[in-house]
Amino acid sequence: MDKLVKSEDEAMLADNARGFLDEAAPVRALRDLRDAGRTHDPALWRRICDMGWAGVLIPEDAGGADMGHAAAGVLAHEMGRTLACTPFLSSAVIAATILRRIGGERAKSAMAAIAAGELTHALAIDEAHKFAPEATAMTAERHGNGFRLSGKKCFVVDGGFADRLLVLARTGEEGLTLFDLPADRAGITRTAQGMIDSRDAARIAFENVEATGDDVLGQVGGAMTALKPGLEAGQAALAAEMSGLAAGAFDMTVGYLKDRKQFGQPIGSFQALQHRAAHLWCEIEVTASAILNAGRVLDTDPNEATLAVSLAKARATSTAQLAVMEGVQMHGGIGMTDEYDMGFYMKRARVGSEWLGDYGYHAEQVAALRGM
Amino acid sequence: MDKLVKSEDEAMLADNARGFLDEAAPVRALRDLRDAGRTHDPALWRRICDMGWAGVLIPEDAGGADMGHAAAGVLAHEMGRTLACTPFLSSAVIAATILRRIGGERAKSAMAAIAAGELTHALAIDEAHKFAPEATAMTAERHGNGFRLSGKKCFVVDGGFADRLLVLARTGEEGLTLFDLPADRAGITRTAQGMIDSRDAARIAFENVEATGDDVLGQVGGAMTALKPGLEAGQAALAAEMSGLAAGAFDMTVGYLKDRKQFGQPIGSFQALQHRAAHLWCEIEVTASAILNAGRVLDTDPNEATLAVSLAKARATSTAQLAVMEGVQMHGGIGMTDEYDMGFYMKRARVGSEWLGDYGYHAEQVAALRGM
Amino acid sequence: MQDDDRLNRFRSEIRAWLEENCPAEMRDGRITDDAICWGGKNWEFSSDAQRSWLERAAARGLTVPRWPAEYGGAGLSRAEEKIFLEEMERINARPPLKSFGISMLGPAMLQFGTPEQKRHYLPQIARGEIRWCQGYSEPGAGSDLASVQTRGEDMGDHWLVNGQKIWTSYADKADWIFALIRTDREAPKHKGISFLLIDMDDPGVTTRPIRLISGASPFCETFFDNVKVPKDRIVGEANRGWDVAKYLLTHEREMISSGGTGLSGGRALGAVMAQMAGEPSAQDPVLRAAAIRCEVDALATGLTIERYKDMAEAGKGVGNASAMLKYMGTELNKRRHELIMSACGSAALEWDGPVGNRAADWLRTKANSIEGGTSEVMLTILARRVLGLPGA
Amino acid sequence: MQDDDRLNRFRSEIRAWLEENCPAEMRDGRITDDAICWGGKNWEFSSDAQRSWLERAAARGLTVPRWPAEYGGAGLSRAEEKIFLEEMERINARPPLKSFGISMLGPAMLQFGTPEQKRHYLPQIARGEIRWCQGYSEPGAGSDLASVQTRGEDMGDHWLVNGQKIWTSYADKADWIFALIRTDREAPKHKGISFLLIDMDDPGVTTRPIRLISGASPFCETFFDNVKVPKDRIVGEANRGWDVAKYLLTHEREMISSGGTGLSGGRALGAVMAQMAGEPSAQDPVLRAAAIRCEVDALATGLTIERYKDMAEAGKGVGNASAMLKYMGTELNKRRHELIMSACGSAALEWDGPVGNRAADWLRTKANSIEGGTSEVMLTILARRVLGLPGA
Repeated sequence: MDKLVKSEDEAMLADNARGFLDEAAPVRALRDLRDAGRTHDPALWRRICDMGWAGVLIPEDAGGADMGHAAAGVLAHEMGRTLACTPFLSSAVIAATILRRIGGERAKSAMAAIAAGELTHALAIDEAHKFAPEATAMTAERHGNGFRLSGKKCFVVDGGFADRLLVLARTGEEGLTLFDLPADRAGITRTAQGMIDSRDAARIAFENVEATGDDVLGQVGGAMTALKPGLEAGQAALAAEMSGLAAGAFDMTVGYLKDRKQFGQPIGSFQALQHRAAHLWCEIEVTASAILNAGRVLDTDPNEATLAVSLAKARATSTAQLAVMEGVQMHGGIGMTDEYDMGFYMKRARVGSEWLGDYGYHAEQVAALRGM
Repeated sequence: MDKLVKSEDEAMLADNARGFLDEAAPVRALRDLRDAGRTHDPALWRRICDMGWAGVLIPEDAGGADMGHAAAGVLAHEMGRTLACTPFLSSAVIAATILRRIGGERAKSAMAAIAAGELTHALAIDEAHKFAPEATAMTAERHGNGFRLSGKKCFVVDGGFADRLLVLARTGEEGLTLFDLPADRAGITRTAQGMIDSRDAARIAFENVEATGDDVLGQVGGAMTALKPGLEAGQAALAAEMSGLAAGAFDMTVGYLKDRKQFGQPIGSFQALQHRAAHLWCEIEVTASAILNAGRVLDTDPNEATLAVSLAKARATSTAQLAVMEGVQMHGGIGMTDEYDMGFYMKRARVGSEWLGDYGYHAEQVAALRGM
Repeated sequence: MQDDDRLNRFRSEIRAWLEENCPAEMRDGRITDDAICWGGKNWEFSSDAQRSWLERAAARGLTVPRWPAEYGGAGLSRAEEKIFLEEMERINARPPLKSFGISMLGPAMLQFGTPEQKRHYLPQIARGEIRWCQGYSEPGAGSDLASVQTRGEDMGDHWLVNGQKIWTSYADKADWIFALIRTDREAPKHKGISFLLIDMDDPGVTTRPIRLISGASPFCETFFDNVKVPKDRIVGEANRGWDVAKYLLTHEREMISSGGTGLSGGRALGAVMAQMAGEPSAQDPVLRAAAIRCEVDALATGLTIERYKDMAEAGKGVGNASAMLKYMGTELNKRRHELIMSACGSAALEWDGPVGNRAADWLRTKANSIEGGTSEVMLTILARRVLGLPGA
Repeated sequence: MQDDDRLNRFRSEIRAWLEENCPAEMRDGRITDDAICWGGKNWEFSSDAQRSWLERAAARGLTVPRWPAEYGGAGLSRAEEKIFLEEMERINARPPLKSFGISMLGPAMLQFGTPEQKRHYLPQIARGEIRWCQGYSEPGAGSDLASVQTRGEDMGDHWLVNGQKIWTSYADKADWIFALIRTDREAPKHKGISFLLIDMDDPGVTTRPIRLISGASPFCETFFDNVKVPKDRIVGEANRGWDVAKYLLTHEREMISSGGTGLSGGRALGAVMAQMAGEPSAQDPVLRAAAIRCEVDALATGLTIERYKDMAEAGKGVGNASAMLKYMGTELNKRRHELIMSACGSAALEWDGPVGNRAADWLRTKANSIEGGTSEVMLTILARRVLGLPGA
């Protein structure tokens, strides 16, 4: 396995990404989007696709850059730092990983469309308030040569605008099956959810939606073969995003501690705050190791990545939550105002904590794999 | 229920106890006892009995002072403050409460002997590494008119020197039965355990120990009727002891913070230590409420005291642990030396945490009673 | 014994009274700001039930149970009040009225006000006729509350007030404001402040809501531009307003802390856990363990609030130790709402989603440990004044 | 690819070598101070196996795998060392030798020593012939390491050393001590200190063990009474010893932190939980949840130590950030041992009880966050030097 240090390529990628995002997608961009009542900025996504980020996990023969999961984590981290609002995780990470695992010509052309920014995908998996794929109740009954899908999904991230939906459903005795459907297929109704992080999510109802065998990704009853790697890629990238979010909130907080004066001195000179800031920095550093490790393991040993990925997501969740809680508290009143950016970090941290499995879910995965 | 404020009587009792213990049983006394290779100081216990403390829960007609559980908690708290090494909990709280619940003339004379300091009792209940009375495996088989007891107990606090043993055993289908036996009955072998808190505990083997019906406390198979109140009284008093221990360790720490200079100033002027000390004080104050409440509930509504008692023991455990950990850390190197008293607090806190149910045990009791 | 009899009788009476007077709609246990009546000239009752519940309670003195009857209270003892609150909780009754007049100005006025002021202002508060807000903080001052810059120039029969306050809770909905104003600019920081009462309708008073991260705007900025304040609109002596403010801060701390604790709050977490997860123990042991720890701490903190109230009634001054209640209560409340959010999962990630506006409640708690003195200020108060640790 | 081939070949070689040379008795994974050989003139081997394991490893350079061969090492690269350690862990091998010479003096001497010093001292360390201890702390100085009072008067060809050190680990068992001595009393605090090497057998050196709360006495007080130290027994330049000390502190932090983490340490907790509680999940969910959190943090901290080693090898200076490893590693280790104690219950409350001396191990961890710079000092270093926060 490669070392737990960013390679030169990765460092350069991070620098470039940071430069671009500071200009094109600072927190203000998310604020403007929200104030305009929108949850997606196609122009931003277009620019990102033009830089090739959407193809980070897509083979070169499908028009991708094939840089791997560690590199995807580098990009996600930088996007987390500025809370860039894009379908990167849904499309370029989760859908791309699933399609790549499926393989074949159709998947290849779908990946090419993702890399080129022609199509966006969303993963419709949750049905209740917690991530629990194995508890999927939505049905895909065999009907003639095809299937009829009925059920409800919620918290479909980027599902409000995605062109295609990857839908997990239960096929009788055969088990869980993954479908790849156009979002406008008859019987599909999408309802936007007013999310606290101002990003896109939808509640989606499926009422006797017709699907053919061609709409099935992989084998009937064999959803997990491709879904599991897709989920793990998404979890690792989300963890990377949250580590970037933590770093962004932390930088803002340390800046405030240096600037803000109270009782005649910068508040950052108060030892109690210094120690808390230093502790937070330590937590962020430790989480960074878990993030980089998850990327490395996904790139070298993807079938044995669960421990590394769950470790990364668990650590990223607790660290991001600590970073935003300390961030708001150390900012005092101003941190509570909508005018200031810290609240955006706090709200995104909360959504990121839940998406694709929360702390408890991933901690239990770690425990199980460590025999505890 | 009485108010959550010490009554005048209780306040006076506390003052008197503090004065006595500072003189007769400071930490140095425990140290001297340990250095002399002993675990019990009969002379100290004699003086305590002469003051009437051993009768705090014993009716006046049996020679007790009948002051109630809140008062017992006041005494235990003060004993915890100086780590006074006495069989107060085993004899004057647990055994006395059990005997009182049993009632009758024999119990009355046994209580009189406790109050007068003529007999000490120990509760032999644990068999494995965790408190779990319901899992008792030791057997008391019916044999002729009586019973034969076989099995092993461990962590019998004060069991190395107690005159009598209250022993929990399983009687066939009838369930758990409580026996009151002289410690020197044939077939009983006691082995001293070298406890980290320098107090007394024994591993006790029972090999075909003969017991008669007269040795049974209460009904065969009905141990819990009297044992449960006894355990709860003991848990509440132990919690009070641990709250006193926390207060003692805290006072020592705050004293050190004021005296000790480093980098040219008293270390207590450093804000990070100030905030940690203040936080610890808050935890101690909050725990004090739970302790007093447990005493009040035991005095007014003893059959519904489980929640209050488990709350007190859980809080006292976490608070005492925090107090000794902060105490050692804030003292730096000197806190690690045997020469300094802080280590005695730390070791007693660990033993107190385990005895009669640890944090997890009591937290689960709280959870169950709160429907969680 | 006689005492117990009297209290038992009181319990029966109050239970019967509640049975008769508390409308069924008011028995849903909701205690959030939007469910409870705050009163004031512009209050719009959410229902007839809310109105009659206020009117009946006020007529019986039970909006301010411990205040003397002559000022609109019921003159209850602490023990009686406890029974009243227990009986309220038993039927899950909403409080009939909540206001800063009740929790803050009233106590200050009872302590520092003139007889005329008490007779004039307190009954208006008790009946929910006048809604008050608090003007302490100023921009840039943060935790340093005594650095008041808003000035009141002595013009003989009135002060001419100019300046700006921030974090004035619900100033946009309030009728009057009580505010700290610097009336002597030469005196030391804590010595030149007065505690003035200002009608929000007076010329020169304007207010602007501050949007918070929760989307709500409970706080405002409030501006004073040549506002004339007559000389009798002062609580306590001129330039001694800091005494009143300190007294009030203690009350505020207790109020904020108890908002976050108590048995009912504790039940909230357990109930949410059960509701959201079916068999909670089976679903997420790590979350459940955290919830149990929170419950243990919540119960003990609730008992501590009780204990401090009992101590206060027993004449044992609580003083700076109230900073403990504020600190522990608000930090606990933050923990609890983090756990509630976790228990609710994605259902709580929407504004006004399927489980109500949990997210707004959660975000609101983040302010608890900032407003009324940050947790850091509380810890410093405790370290210096209670523990006697030396200054740097 | 070629690299990989080379490393794979190395792995095969080292595996075969271990198979042949590591005695079966040394494959029990014990890493406590009493199980491992510390070497020195007075070392008494606990078994023939311990002796031959040391001799074989030293002959192959594997007591100090990364040191150059000319100084007794095996000259391994970081990647090779990693493989060596993995293979050691695979067979649960005890380290053949542990000493402050290896972990502290060696690195300092490799960096600051003269060629003569390296040739003289390093092979003795590598072979376990000379056992070193460290003389930094002094009574009353606490975290303020640079306030060295022990003085060395310049007598021309030697320094005359007088004073006292404290917390000198295993000084009573050591042959030599490396110590910070004030050789210029006029210079500013950090500028007048030298890093001297002193033979414990020299006249005037005495030592006295300090009994700890765990009952053990790993630390001593060490006294210098007119001890003559020849001028060539110095590492680095005279009065520049603080540079050496700072360099070493970084190493010490890393060593102390890694003692507390790593995958094997993590397994220890899980194994204890399983061993003690049968079905741990069924028994105490609150404890299990805390253990899981600890495991998550331990794994991530272990990876961080790996990452920092990789960074160091990649030439990216770690510098003050090593304070993070020290802080996080030692605090984690305290947490882990609290949990191990809880998992073992009353079985761990005896000295040398049925589960071994868990209590002594637990109490030992309390010193980790004090020795080598307290957690508080680490946090201040990070706040000031890494985060750039201002001084008070």
